[in-house]
Amino acid sequence: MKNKITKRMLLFRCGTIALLLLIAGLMFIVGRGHTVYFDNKKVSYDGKSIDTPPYRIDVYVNDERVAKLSAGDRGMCSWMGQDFRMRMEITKEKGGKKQIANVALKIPYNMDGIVLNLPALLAGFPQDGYLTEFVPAPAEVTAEDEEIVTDEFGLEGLDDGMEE
Amino acid sequence: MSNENATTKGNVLQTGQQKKKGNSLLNLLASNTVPIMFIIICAVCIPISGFSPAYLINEILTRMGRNTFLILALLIPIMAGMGLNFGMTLGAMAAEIGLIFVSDWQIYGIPGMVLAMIISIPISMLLGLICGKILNAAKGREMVASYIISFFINGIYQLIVLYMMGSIIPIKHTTVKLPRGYGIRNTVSLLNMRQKLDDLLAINVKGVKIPVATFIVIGLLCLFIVWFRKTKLGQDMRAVGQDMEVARDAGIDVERTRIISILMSTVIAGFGMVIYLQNMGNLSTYSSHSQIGMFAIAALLVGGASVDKASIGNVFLGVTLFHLMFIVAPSAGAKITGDSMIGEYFRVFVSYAVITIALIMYETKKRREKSQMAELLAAEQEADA
Amino acid sequence: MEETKTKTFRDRIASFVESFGVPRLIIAGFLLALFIAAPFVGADLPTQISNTINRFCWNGILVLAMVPMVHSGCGLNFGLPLGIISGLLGATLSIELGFTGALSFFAAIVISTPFALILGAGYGWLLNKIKGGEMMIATYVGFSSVSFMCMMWLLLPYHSPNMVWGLSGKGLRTTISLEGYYNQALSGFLRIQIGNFSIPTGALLFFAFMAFCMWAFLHTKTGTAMTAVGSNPSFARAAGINVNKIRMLSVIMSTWLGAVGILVYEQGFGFIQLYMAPFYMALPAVSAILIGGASVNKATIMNVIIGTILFQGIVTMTPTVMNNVIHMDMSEVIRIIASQGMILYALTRKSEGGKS
Amino acid sequence: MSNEHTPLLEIRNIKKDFFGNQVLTDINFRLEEGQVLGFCGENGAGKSTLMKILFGMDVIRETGGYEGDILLNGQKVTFNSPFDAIAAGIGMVHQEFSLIPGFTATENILLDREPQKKSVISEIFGNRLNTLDRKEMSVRAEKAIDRMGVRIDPKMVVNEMPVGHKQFTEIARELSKDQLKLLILDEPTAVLTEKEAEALLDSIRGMASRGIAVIFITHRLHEILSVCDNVVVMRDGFVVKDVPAKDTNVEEITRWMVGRSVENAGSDSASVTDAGSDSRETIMKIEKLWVDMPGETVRNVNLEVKKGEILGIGGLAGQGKLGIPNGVMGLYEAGGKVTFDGKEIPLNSPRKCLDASLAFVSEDRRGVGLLLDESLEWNVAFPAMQIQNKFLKNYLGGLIKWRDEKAIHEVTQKYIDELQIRCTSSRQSAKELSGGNQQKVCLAKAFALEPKFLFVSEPTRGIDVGAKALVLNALKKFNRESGVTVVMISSELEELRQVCDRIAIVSGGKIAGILPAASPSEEFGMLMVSNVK
Repeated sequence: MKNKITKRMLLFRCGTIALLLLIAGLMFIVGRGHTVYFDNKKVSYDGKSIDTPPYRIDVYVNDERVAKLSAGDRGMCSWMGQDFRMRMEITKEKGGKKQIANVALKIPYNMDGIVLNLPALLAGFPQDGYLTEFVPAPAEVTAEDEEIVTDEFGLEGLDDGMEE
Repeated sequence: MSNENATTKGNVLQTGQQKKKGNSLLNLLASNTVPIMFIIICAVCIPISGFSPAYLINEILTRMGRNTFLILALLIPIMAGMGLNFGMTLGAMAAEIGLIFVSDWQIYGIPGMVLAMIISIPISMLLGLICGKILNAAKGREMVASYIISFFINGIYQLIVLYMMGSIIPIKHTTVKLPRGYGIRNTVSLLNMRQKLDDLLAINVKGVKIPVATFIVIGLLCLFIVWFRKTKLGQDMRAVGQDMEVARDAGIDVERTRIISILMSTVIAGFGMVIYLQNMGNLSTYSSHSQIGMFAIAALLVGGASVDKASIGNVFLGVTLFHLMFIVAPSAGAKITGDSMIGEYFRVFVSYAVITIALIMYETKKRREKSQMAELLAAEQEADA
Repeated sequence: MEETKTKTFRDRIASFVESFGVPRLIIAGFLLALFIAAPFVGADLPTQISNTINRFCWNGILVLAMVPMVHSGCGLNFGLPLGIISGLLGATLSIELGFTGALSFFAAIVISTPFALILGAGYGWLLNKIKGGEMMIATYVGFSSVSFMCMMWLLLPYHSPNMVWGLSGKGLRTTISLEGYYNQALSGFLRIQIGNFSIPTGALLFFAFMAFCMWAFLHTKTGTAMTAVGSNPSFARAAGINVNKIRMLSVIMSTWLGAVGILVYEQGFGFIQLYMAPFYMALPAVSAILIGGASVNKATIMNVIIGTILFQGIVTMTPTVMNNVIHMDMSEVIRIIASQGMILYALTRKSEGGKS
Repeated sequence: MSNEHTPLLEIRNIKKDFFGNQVLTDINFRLEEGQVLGFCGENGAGKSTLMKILFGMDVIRETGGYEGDILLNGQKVTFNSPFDAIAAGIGMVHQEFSLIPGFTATENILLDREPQKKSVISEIFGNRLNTLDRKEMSVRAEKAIDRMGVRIDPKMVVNEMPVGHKQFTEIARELSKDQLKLLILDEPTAVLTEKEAEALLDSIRGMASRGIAVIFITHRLHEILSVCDNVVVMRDGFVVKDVPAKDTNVEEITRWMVGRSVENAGSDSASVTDAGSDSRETIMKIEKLWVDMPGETVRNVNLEVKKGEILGIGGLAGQGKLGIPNGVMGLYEAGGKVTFDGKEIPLNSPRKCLDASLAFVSEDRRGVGLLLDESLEWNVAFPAMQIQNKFLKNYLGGLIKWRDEKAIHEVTQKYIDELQIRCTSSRQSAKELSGGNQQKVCLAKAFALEPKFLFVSEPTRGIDVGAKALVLNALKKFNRESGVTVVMISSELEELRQVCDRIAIVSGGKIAGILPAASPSEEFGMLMVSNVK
């Protein structure tokens, strides 16, 4: 009698589960992380090309400088969510004046790594022109299999042999 | 005749109680042996180790944020009379499974933590249910049983994580997966989650970082536990913990209540593990959980808790003293003996010794209570004569 | 009572399963399947069998060490590391004192004996103080003593160059080779070799001797008293037995057998493993005896033999056979699940007779 | 009594047997609202069984139910569990405390019936997450305590309470149930001081005046007379008397309780007794013995046992008769002085007693008496082997004492034949035997020791009639033929009178008196209740 599940309670329970699922779903979207790579490199797209990238670009994300890119450099940062915002300070040539550009763009949900070609972005290329998916170099996967250590002492690297 | 006898018995009982009160200071000392021992150890080691107070405070705050939630998970089974829940490891494993997924799905930061916690809930509940059922079958041997359960489920965890993930359960990223195509790597980086909760609302006071958000979360759990004690279920658990038979006669479903207590503990431990690992910043897939139970239990006992009694105060005192010892022991050990490993081993030894002593004290106390009646009778006989 | 005679076949099977225990049957069946499958997947059966026998000899005495404490009602000896530590002290001191060859093995046994007696007596005294909570406390006594010895291995003034760290010249190494000492001291004695099939006769004989001693002990007056104490301590007390003394004796025996057991293990394995190595050594021994059919308060020599063969059989067979069948080395995981599951199963059985 | 209106409770023709052992026969009585019914009878008279039936306890159902009807307000009721009985308005205070030690009186009074407040969380996870309404709890507890009429502190924690307050807490718990119509009190005054008992009687009168019917079970007969309307006396499973309390007195009730006329008792032992046992030499002298045996506490017992006699120790349950042999034999903590055969025997050491050729057959057959998992051979031979080195073969000059399986087998077989133990073989394990045969094994175990002095505690408890006679005869024979002094402890006075020469009655943990077996039953009865507390 005491623990009988009433209809009302069932409703509340379903509600809670739904709420949890909703939060989970929300976290999927809000928390989706991307690694954003910035290229300050030559680029050509659709016949147009930029051959001389700026001398230096400083990239600020959340008011924090995440990359200092000379021509030909690549930098990176992590970003959570799909609305990517950054500020760039561009120095066209050595000793030149700094230009500031604020950029906001949508990152496709299913891309883990995104390469942004900054010169192309600044030049106003269409999205395909400056945004490509980052594919990790296959060479990274070497045949060496790491040995699984299932028997470690755990906290702060004291090891003990578990069973024999 | 009977009148006389009865009243003398009453008197004896009273004098017995008075005697108890006289020894109260001694009792207080005796029942707090472990914390006092630890205060002494720390007092000796701190000056030798040569750490600055700011450094120590910083470290302790970090570790407090990291571990407290996990330790709090132990309180509920103690309340229900099931002893120290060595099976809290199960919750930790559930959390790790959640984190592996989150890490593979590339969900970052606090949303990642929340998601990992939500994933861990059903797994923790299932494991807690299994654990509770087994412990009900092993009444009177709960602690050994829960200890072995943690090993047993660890085997199943390995089966899932090492063989089924990547082959049956889809795992995409090579940063998580072993090069051979299935199984999870030894370490899974949680860099994108690292200290995200700790840094949220963090305050810096003279170089000491206070992880405010973490403490708020811990505070909420404390409030929950305080509130929980006032609920019907909490009351039932206390009743079951003190006398199963009486509780059963009064109509409380003892078995169910015990299962629920383990289940809650497992879920809380799962959350605690997520908090713990976000602070560490990486997950040792096959070992992070293995000693969690032991360290949490040792810390709780250092705080003056016993197998059948523990409070939130014990948790905070315990986590402070235990981790203070943990920080200073290696360096103090190295300074004294010239070997850095000595201190490392020393703190491991102390953790185990504390649990051993606490268990021994609990068992001897149980036996001492039994023999008190005989003393009373002998006293009464003298009073009669 | 008459019903027993008219039991049907199915009843008999059911009661057999009941008395043998489902998990035990699964494990035995699994091992049988491994043996049957072995030739088909290209595993060399003679090698496998000799491996199993070898490992049986290494571990047999450690499992035998469980028997006295189970008999006296102290439960499964999760505190076996204490005995192992005595053995390790004996082993290292024997080398330190300059014994070599097979002699060092017997020297090690002799030296470890006083340690085992003293530690066992202390441990027994403690277990008598905390009747009813033996197993949990035994576990932690084992852990504490292992971690305490970790410090001691570093601090004790050992000098033998074969054992200490080469650089600092002090502190024992984590593994010490027994080459030149008692490596294969027993196993090599009268070894029979037929192709890939070998029998470590000496080690087998040694185990048989120890098992016989244990069997004989259980048939003496004191052994009988020990069994009675385990079966019903109140009965034993009423019959004038000093229950605490008998329990203490059983703990000392268990500890000493643990010491000898680790030495036998080392002579087969070829190395002394120090520091955290003894940590979980109790668990395989505990699960082996349980797999062999023992319960928390009943165990026979037969349980030891069957259990060790089953357990070690699985340990040796699974890696090769499983690897060949599904190309995954799941042996470790299977071993953990099987052995821990077995312990859990035993713990959840209601122990009959007197409760201690 | 008018038959016009239906009484609150009516019991009709209740019968109950435990495996063919008839314990209740044709019980009939009725109880009106606001009436107090006193129940008395010796132990084993069937009071407890009747109350268990009335309260729907599981034991009754597990042992095959009962016959007859229980009518509540004229309606036939069947209780499948105590909870049904509680729901129907019956409350019971048991002899053992059923309280949570760390809870306050209030918490215990309202255990599992706490008033609660709903919250959002309880909507999701169920009512068990309602918070407790502490205010309402104390109001209700206060009310229940008021109804009881005895002041106890509702905030006091149970394990700090004096024993009496625990009892009152239990009563208040029953009174806090709104539906309560009938309250059963099973020896509630046993643990109370005189003053507290007085208060309780007042409170019973108060309850009755508020319309609650009370069934009051006690051994203190004057209490029954002072508070009850009617007295029901039971003996051997029958209601022997049901009379208004004002029409009777303590002597009369005692006679009814013990029953049986004086003439037919002590038939064959009487002849032995009249030889005047006083003239024989004392073999055991017990002085100032106290024993801490839970539920059977012994206080300051002095007793002399004569050589070669059979001494009976009787008394009501819980009065300490079992404590005496258990204390002397060292099984429970004891103090005092015991001299046997001129030598003092140290207490708390079973071994010393056995060495002095004492033997003991425990009342706790399964717990202390037997190795249930082992063979009969082990059970019979074990003590003799350990104490007297019998059944052993010596090797290496006595260094190795080897179990002599053959000798063990022979001695076991001998006793199997002698005592007619029914078993498949001497290797059968003890737990497979029936109660009577187990008891015989226990005797064989003691006989194998060839003692000079034998304590036998409750030798016939829970065994059938045939085995009973056999066991008693075996004891008698052992006494007469081997000249062994026997002290037999039993709750059944009749049995003691059949076998014993003298009978000591224990009451309130002390020897209330020693009488020859042929003394009239009333005298025993008076002794039994003399010190009851």
